[in-house]
Amino acid sequence: MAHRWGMVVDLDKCTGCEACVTACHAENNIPTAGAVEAGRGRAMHWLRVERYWEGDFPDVKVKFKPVMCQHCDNAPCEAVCPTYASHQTDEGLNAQVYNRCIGTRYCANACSYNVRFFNFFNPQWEKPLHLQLNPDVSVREVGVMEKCTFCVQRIKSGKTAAKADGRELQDGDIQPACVQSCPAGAIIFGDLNDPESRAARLTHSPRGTKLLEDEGTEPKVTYLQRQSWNEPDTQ
Amino acid sequence: MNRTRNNPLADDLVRPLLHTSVWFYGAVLVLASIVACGAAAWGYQLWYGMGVAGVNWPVFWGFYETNFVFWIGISHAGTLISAILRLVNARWRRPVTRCAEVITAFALMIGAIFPIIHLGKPWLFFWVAPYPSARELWPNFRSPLVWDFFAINTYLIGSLLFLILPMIPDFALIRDRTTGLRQRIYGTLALGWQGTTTQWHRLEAAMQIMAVAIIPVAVSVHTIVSFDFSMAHVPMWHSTIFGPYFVAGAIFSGIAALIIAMAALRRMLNLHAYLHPLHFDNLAKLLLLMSLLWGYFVFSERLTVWYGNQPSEMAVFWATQRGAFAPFYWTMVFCNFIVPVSVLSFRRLRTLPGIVLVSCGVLVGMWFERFLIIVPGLSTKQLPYSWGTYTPQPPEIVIMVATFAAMALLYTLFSKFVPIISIWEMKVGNQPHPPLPADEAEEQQSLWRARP
Amino acid sequence: MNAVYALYDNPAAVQRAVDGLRAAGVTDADIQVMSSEPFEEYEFGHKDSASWIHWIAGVGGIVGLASAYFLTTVTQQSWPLRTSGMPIVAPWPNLIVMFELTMLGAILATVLTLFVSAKLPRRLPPLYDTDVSNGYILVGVQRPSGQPLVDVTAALEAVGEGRVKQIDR
Amino acid sequence: MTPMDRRRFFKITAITGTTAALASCGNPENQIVRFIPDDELTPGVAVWKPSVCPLCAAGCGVTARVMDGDAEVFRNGQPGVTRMGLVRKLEGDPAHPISQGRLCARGQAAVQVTYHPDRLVAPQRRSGDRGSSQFTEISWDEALNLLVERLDATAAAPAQLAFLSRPRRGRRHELVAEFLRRFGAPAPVSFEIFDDAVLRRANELSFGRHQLPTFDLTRTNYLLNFGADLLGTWNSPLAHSVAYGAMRHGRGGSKPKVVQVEPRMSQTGASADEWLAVRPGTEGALALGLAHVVMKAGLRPADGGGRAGVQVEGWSAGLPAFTPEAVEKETGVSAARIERLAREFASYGPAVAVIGGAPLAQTNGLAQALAVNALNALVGSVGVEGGVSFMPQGPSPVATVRTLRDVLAAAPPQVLLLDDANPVFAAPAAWKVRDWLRQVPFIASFGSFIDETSALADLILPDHSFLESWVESAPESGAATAVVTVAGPAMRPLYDTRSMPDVLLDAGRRLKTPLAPALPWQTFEEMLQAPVAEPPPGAAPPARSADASAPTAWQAPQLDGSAGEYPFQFMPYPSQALFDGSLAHLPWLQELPDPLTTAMWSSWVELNVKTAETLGIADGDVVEVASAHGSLRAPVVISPGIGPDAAAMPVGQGHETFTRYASGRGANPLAILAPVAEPSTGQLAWAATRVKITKISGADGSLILFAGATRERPEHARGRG
Repeated sequence: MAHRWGMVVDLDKCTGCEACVTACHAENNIPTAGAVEAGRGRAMHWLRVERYWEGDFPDVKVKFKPVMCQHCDNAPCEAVCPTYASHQTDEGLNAQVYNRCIGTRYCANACSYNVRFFNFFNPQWEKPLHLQLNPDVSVREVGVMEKCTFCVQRIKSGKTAAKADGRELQDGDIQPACVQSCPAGAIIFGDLNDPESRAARLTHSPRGTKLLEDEGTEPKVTYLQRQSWNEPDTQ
Repeated sequence: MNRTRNNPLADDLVRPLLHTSVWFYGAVLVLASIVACGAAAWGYQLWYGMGVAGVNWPVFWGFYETNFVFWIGISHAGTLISAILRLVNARWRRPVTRCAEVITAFALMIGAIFPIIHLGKPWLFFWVAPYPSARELWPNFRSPLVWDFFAINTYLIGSLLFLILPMIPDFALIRDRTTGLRQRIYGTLALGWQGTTTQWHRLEAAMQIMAVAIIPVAVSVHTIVSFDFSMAHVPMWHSTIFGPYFVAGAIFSGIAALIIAMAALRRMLNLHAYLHPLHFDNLAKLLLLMSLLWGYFVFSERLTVWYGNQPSEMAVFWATQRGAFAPFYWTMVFCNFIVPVSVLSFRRLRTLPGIVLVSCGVLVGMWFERFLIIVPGLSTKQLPYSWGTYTPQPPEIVIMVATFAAMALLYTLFSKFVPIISIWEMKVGNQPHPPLPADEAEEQQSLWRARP
Repeated sequence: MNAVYALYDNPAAVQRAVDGLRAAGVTDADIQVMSSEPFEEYEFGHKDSASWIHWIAGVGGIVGLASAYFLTTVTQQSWPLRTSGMPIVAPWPNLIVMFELTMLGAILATVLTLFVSAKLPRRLPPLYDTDVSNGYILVGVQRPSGQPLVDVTAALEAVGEGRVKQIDR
Repeated sequence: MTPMDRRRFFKITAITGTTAALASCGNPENQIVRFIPDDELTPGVAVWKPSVCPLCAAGCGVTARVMDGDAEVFRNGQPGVTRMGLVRKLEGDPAHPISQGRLCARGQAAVQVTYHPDRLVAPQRRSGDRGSSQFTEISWDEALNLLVERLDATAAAPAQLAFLSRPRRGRRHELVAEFLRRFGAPAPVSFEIFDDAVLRRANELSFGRHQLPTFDLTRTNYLLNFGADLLGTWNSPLAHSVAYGAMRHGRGGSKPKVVQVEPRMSQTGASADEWLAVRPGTEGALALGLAHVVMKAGLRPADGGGRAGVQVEGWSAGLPAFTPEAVEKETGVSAARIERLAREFASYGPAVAVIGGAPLAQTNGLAQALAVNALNALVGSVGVEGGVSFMPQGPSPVATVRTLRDVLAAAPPQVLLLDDANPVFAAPAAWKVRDWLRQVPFIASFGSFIDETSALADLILPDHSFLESWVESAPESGAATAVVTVAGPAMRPLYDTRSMPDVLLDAGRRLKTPLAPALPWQTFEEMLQAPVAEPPPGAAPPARSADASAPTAWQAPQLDGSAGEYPFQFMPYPSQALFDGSLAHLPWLQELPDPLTTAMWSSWVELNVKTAETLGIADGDVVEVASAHGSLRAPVVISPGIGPDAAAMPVGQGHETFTRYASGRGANPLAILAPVAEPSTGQLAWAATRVKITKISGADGSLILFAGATRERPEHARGRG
């Protein structure tokens, strides 16, 4: 059976530390926009930790929510692309083919989650910062959209490694950079078609919700809601 | 006598082609330099990247798309109106049709440039076209942008033919009345037109079929432009009303543009004898109708959003109603509804300057309408964390101004080289009616009487 | 001597000339009327009005529709890529492309028929007079089949108005 | 041959000139030497090499992903290109007990230290005025000669040599201390703004351990945290976060609770189940209030209190002065809440109380820490599962150090060696560090970058980056077992740099009068490979008697500045991305959105919603923050997570000179701090300054938020207006 990659984010564990954000930058060669361009809304974070305040001082709460590409089954970004740069792979990934992209930015508008980013300029790494680039991931040129890939390069190499060892792919063999770096282990990645995988089991957790579920986009990222603390029964 | 009847008309209408004033050169020079600035601005953007424009995360579309919709809307001035008038055989249409169709052709060309300008990689725009390529990949027919490609091209081809075909007899007329190089050029353009009865019949039949075909195409073009927005899950974009709303808006702005163009031509080319106040009055009534229709659509759109009370949509609603975009919103309502309705409803106010002034306001208002459809929705999408703003940058503004100059330039050049009023259609309009047989005359009279 | 024509500045005279030519035995196909404007109100203006152009436009539309249908289905199936959970051949969006190409087919067929049947573009034939553009209406006969040119000239001169000219080439 | 006239001559020279210019602007490989590859690597295949993150004291073990690549290098005074193994990414080492395969945002960005475009590639000698940042590249021989010359000159008065660095443990610092000892110089000087000396001192008094505590968060059921940004920047944040994740699993159906007590919501506070705003500096009073309730309700275990409890006067009497009502007055926390929290804390054990960060940076910091320690002792949470414990320490004890504050009071030394410390930036301007340094005749820095302090140096001897050299760490907390990590270089050095320990060893050998006795190692590597003795297994801490100088009673905090003139308590805090400012040069961290404000590349002042309303300040407006010791300007972020009489500001920006990414960006809150200290340790009380706030102008664009122009506009989302 084909894989169907999905992710679960346990908001009870997420501390908002942003280790995942830097991990994503390091793994995927995401350019740094610089202060001026960041101020103009050109900073790129394929993965961001959204923060929402609730209540007023002093009874105030914060909710963190890491938002990356939700790899929707019914991804609104895909159909609107005139050149098929954005499409669904057989393994359920919402793929972005950089060299097919002509930069209409329509997909970014259609995306309800605003997780797509555009290369407004040719990305630059001031030498020798370019030496940190990950050779497994292409650098995107000016005028194309980019976004979270679920670290497709890691999925590929995970499958290749399993094949080379002559074994079945195990749950946990493949970890996108954010999953791997998350100190609290709040992000879980796995094959939703494998009922035994942690991700598949947690997807059906009663705490599980999808982001903007009513949009009908059928995301493959599940958020496990934070639980409030209740005084335990002490008998 | 025919000769004495029609030659002054032909003389009047051909004269601008033969005599050039200093003003013409001045205007062309000024307009061309503005257009050159626009081209330079685009070159600058091509060199450095889309980042020199103001678009950002999350407002990925801004002035370019606004202008795209605006110009495609303007294009509905011509061919659509002229086709409708042709089909209902409105007699007053004759001096109007060509100036209207020219607007369509040029506005479409200008409008169609914007989707290319706005691309991240404009040099690859042709990937939207279906052609067998080495990549073995065809365009995605599910994308509204591909629908745009087909719709705009169909409309452009149709409109150009609709404009050019009736020009052939006029070219023949100019060919016969000029000498030298002009004669050769217009002779070539006339394609050997003699004016035989067969040619006239074929031409009229073709124009009839094309008028029938071009109306649904025109409606579809702006509907599809509206689909660019309504297909996306952006708050206040994802709406079923957008198709007719956009078409109505397009015709609305189109008529306003036509009125302005006609008034300008009337003054510059001394066409007072051909473009009567009656023409303006009729168009003004149409404009009033469209203003009311536009108001109806805006009301329906706003009411359903307000009633639905979806948080993301309400964010856009309030941003336009009383937030950062409110000044533009209320300017739009003022220009598109309050002024046209209060001025055009009264015959005494429906003077030529009044009509032209209202039309200018409508153009401004309709430009804001497009801006207010595109930008606020994108700046306040579903997740409040990703809300943002948009400020246009110099290249976008320069390119926008340049397209207005380009329109004026193309119009000036066109009216310099082609009679802006169709001479042969005017002649037809001036034909004396031969006396009807007695029974037919009686029938006609009774038809008139039967009308309430 | 190949052709003969007359220039009239009055459509009523043209009608008489055409009637005269018919009476002289010239077939309708050989009579040529040229003007700088169409005359719908006179009988001669209705000459040659029958045409297949509407049908051809319809056929053009059907061809456009069919090519759009094949373009969309064949290309979508040739490299099937899934987008937005839509079927590979997505009927609703395809209808839009089909509609546009139907219309384009009809328009192009119409224009093509116009050019072919009106024999455009071509070099200006010898049977023409630039006075047509000055409002005169030309009635002429070129290489009449079966009728001597003299009879034709006589028929044209019988109208009483107008100038009769001959072309030798 | 035609005679060459003037005109012709110029033409020819012009042409040759052009040709020369063209030839030299082609491929750089044409002009610079291509070195022979010096690593055995399979192209495209990654090798993982262990290393240690040097960015904070947590000492996380990392693995570096090394792949081949072409690098422009600078070796032996010559630029060139070579194919070599390059570190592409840092990840947590799964085998390391502290990082456990994870790595925080800062640790992952550490790779940019090596590849920073402004890194010094060779030794530098100052060529301009002091502080002008004008340096000339020199060779290592020249540089070492200069250093040795100076050291020789000081040999007669060895006390005139000083070494300033961060307070880090491990063999590197052991080597420095040994060098100084054998040279005859006094102990190294240490400076770190966010050092936890107060807590170490408190722990020494309470538990006999001069050390930071380790918390068994994985097994704790109730975490009561007084101001420590456990998950963000304090102590061993990565280890805490890993444990926090495990804790949040919920064991046996019950979900552990996290309560955070702090005046400004930190990232940890944001993750807590309950967040309590408390008046700054009264956290200890709250702890004592909780203890009062616990004791009064008889929830105290039989042996509760003990040694730590005795530190607080009136302990045995049940702390009669700390009734919930009295504490409510002091702290602003309601009496009912105090009662509830105390019951929860005592009932749902294992429970642990933590103190760290701002509560310690008060004049009463030690008293606050002692109170919290006592609370832990009271409920029996010391040295038990789910409680507080102390990591067994390796054989290398903390070298005796002098604090910068003490040294500043004395006359400046003749020679100052500077390693990894930037007091010109990180100390309050009132300390006048810059003036003091200007009086030092010779300063040599081992830094890789020109920062505010090394801009004053006469000689810079750039160290390798941590990935290029032998590294080790011996953290004092973060795991239940002792952890000593040693790792070899993950890649060869890119530039003409030398490891600081090796330079010291080399300089020691070159001295006219050799060190007596000489250091026993040729290189740092040799030192590290020398056998390390096993730490004593589970050694009980030496029971020391209570120090007579310790405070035995609760004290109210002393703030600098009158409440009338300076109405706001100023709370600088280590920024999530830039820490204490030493990471401001890393572009990834500059562009990392702050978790609570989403700000990037900026400084900002956090103000309470109501306060901002009263002062007529909107988000992004620029204000002047003035203390009695200076003022700064920064944009405002309005936050519901801060008390109305406080103003908070992240530390990190405001560098004058610190590479292209940090220079001239934002404002430095440390500069305006009052020079008040916690009396028993001399540690700067960085949370004890009062300020006033004046609006200067509207938004000037200096506040860059990732969340776009997001002001969450609740009125828009909530209803029909």
